[in-house]
Amino acid sequence: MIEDLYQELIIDHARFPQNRGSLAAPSHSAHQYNPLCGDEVTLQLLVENGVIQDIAFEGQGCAISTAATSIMTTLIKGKTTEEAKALGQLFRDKITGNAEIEDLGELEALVPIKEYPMRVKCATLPWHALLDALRSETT
Amino acid sequence: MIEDLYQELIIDHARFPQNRGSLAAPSHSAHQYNPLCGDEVTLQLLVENGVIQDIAFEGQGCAISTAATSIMTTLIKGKTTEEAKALGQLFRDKITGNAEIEDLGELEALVPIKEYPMRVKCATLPWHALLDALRSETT
Amino acid sequence: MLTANFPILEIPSRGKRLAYLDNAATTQKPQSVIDATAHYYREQNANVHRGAYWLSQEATALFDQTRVQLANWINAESSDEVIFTKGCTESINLVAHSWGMNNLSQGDVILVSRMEHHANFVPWQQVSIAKGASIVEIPITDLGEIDLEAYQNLLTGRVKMVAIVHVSNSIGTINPIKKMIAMAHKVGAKVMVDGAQALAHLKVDVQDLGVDFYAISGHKMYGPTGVGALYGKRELLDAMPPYQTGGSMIRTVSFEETTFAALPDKFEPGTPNIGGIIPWASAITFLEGQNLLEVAAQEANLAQVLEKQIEQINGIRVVGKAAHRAGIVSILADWTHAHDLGTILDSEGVAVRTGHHCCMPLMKRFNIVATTRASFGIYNTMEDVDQCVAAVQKAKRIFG
Amino acid sequence: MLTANFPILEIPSRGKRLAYLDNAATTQKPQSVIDATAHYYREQNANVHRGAYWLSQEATALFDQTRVQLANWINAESSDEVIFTKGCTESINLVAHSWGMNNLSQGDVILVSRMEHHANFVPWQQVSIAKGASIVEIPITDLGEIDLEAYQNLLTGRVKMVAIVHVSNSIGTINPIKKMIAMAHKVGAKVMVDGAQALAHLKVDVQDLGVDFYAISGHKMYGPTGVGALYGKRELLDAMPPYQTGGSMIRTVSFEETTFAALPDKFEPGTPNIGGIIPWASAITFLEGQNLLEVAAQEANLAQVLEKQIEQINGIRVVGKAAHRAGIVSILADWTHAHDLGTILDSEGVAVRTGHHCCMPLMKRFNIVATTRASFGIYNTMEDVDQCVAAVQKAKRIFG
Ligand SMILES: Cc1ncc(COP(=O)(O)O)c(C=O)c1O
Ligand SMILES: Cc1ncc(COP(=O)(O)O)c(C=O)c1O
Repeated sequence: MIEDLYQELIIDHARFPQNRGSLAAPSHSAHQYNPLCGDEVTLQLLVENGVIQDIAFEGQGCAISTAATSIMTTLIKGKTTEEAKALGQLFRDKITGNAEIEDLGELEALVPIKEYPMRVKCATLPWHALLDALRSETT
Repeated sequence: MIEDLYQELIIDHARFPQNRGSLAAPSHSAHQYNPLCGDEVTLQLLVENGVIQDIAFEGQGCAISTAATSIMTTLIKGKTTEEAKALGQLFRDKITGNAEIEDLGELEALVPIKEYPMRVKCATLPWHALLDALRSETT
Repeated sequence: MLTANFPILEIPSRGKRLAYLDNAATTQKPQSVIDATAHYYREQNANVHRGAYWLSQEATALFDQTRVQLANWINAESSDEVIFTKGCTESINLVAHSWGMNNLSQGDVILVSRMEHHANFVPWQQVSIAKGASIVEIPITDLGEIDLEAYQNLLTGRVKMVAIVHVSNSIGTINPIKKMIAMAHKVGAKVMVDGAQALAHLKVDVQDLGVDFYAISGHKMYGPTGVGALYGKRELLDAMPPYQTGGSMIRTVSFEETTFAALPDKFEPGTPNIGGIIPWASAITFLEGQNLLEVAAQEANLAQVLEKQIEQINGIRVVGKAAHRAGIVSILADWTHAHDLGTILDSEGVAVRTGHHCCMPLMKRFNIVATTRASFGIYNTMEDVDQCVAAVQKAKRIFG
Repeated sequence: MLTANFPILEIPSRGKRLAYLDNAATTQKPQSVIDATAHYYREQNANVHRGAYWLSQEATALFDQTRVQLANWINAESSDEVIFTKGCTESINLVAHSWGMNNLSQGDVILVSRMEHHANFVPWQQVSIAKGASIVEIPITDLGEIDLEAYQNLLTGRVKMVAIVHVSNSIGTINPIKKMIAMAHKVGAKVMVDGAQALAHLKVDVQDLGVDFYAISGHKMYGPTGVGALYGKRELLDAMPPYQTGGSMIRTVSFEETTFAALPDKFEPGTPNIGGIIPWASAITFLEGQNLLEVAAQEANLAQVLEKQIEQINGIRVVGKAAHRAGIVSILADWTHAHDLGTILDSEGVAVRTGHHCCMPLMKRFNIVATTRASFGIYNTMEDVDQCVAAVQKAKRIFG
């Protein structure tokens, strides 16, 4: 059912995204672009002692990518970078078909996207941006 | 029956071609090459007052093209260029499927080639050379 | 019924009736084309041109026949002017490379319309960079029509090539190419028309148009994938050097020198897509059996009904309002992104395309990133329209 | 029985049993490939990559799967290193153009073997002319083997590219390409291997070979026409500019600048031959189910028996006597021309090819114009050999 995917939680996050904006002094950042659909996200992180202290994003995209980014930012703020990466891995695995994976909280709302493989990239875009950002060092 | 095509007349002409050689003072000449099978013919004519007084050819090719050239030379020597062209037209029409055409003498031996369209060019090569030659003027 | 001829239309999509509205991307194939394909591989398969045997002789005859049939269909003067390619994109690349690299120089101008598909844009941009020519935009109006006045002003003696799409795949505009060709010829420019979207809907007469080069895609005119054609005027093609090289396009080859075959072989190296070219003839036969004027009118009518009905939904508008338009509707919703709309339509069995439709410069012109596009084909009916409208309404309910 | 898998073999040719011995030109297709083709057009047809709907999603998945399967079959490190083309000829043109035009300059040398097919010869000759490089022959011996000593001597630091055929389509020689590649790499040259004739008979491992570029033809490995592939090492492909341009191979397009997509899309503009690529997977599956070592041995054995038997006929000889040879026999009769022999064989149901086999430089090497070539495939049997021998004997009787 398409309503499982476009449920209130997703629509809400898409309409009122959390952590939208930019950081004054990010330690890490990255830009991701999906040329196939035009989704774009710029992610900024403030990492201190291995912990993601603050996070913000800007960009344009579909409801799925916007909601996915918003949800991600709320979930990883306060986590260590290792925890965040591990969560992203679990999410990517689950969304590409590994049903054995534990309940992932708000991320579960995005799991029905697996019926629409051409949209999976929309949901994983912010997680790719996260990996990119953690590999980067900004001034 | 393949024996209708490769009959004695053809094999003989192929083995002992008539008018092979070159002319001392040709008035017209042409070279034809069929890159698909490597058949080559160089045709020389001596035309006086519109009559083909002498003719000779050199070249290499398959039995069909050699025989076709040999037969052509024997048939058009002494004919006017117009008669020769007309005969070529009849032959080309007959060999590409027009069964209504009158008996063409020795050329009839080549008509079974029409079952093998990819070989038709071998039989018409000298006639193309003739048309080319008649369009040319050599010194 | 026409749809019975297209077996794929009977197969449910996500459990719903399929409303196939992505005809601008590729059309479905009539049973005759499918049968001809299987028949070729089952009973006629052989390499063409140089075979010494019966099967090859038969395949060669059929292969040559498609060329003649296509040449007649577009009214080319000779079938030698029809070059087989792997698709419309390759046809244009062939011209941009073989003609462009040899006829353009520093200071020359290539005019390219703002509504070109990337296929008739990027190759010209590449050759302009290589040769120091400049690529200049033919602007379009807010309605999505060529700005003919601006075009007239751009036509100077420095213009060597005009690249223009016959029917826009994004917004459906049918361009006045006959007029535009005549205008270009007045200043001595050649014209490359991208006909990818035209052949399934319009009767094209290349001699009447006076067009220099015309690119065709087989799979967009009910034919197989992997086949296309380039029409070019003989004197132009004759003067052009080969594009790709290899077997079958040569006369003689040696380490010292290679000489090339005559048209059309000169531009067709290697084994062609025989199993695509031969069934393509069945697609042309299928089109020959249609009244194309009626078909085009019917497709345009369905598109108009769709447009009218969805524009009544709050926050929906259609991009591209040209007076002369094919059955293509590019939809924007201010309450959702093209992709979300596309996915909800998909869940309702409605097959549409979302994105920039390989027309980024056009998107930019309208300050948008993507649209949701419905494009009609010969088998579409009012049922497809209704299904699409209902699905858009559902999306509106979901997004509130 | 394997032949039951190939329905075309049951159809009489000129009233006789068909002995299909033109496999080097194109192979016949197993029923599974024919079925997959019809199935695609009947139930799966959609454009790939950018569709927002179920049919396109399914077609895209199948399309991508062929790439992965082919990459695994040739043991590429990544499927990104496999570029789909319309055939082997295009694969080589792609390299000659995109790599050659950007890596060759005045004074550089391209080594090309004397036994190359025009497809791996003319493109290099063209690029050598354009860039002022020289094209130098790797000679072959009277047996039709690469002269390895001469090759070694030619390998100087000026050599930038070596173009070599894996298996000769004219005379069957299987070249020691692994060794030749290693030798070339010692002087820093890249190697382009023409694998058109290899895939149906040999297990190819591109990593083990260490080859830089390897060109593949689908229709010569029991797959559809109009499909081919180029394998290239990732670092080489990454560094190369696009070849053809258009849709699907771009990242962003504007009048100011165009940026390109990553591998493999960068080299695949336009709608691919989806209806060919998807069934190609069935051909690979068919080959995966075979013991290729046994198949190759059987084909070579049939060729040897044919060779032995016809060489007993007066005035017949076989050109190409390499120690390591595939199932290809190139026949010369001093009492008739290749074409006449081919026609008589045809009249007996024996399908062979006559001519220069797109290898004019090789023909010249042996001072001949044409041969009559029998080439074996997986379904051939001793019955085909017997039929061919009897037909040659008949020709001998006719020509006396
Ligand atoms: C050795 C060789 N190279 C290249 C080719 C060209 O392959 P294709 O015609 O599929 O492009 C062929 C086939 O004719 C061949 O035998
Ligand atoms: C207007 C237009 N031009 C060119 C093309 C490219 O055609 P193909 O993908 O068949 O090469 C298309 C299709 O995508 C198109 O719609």
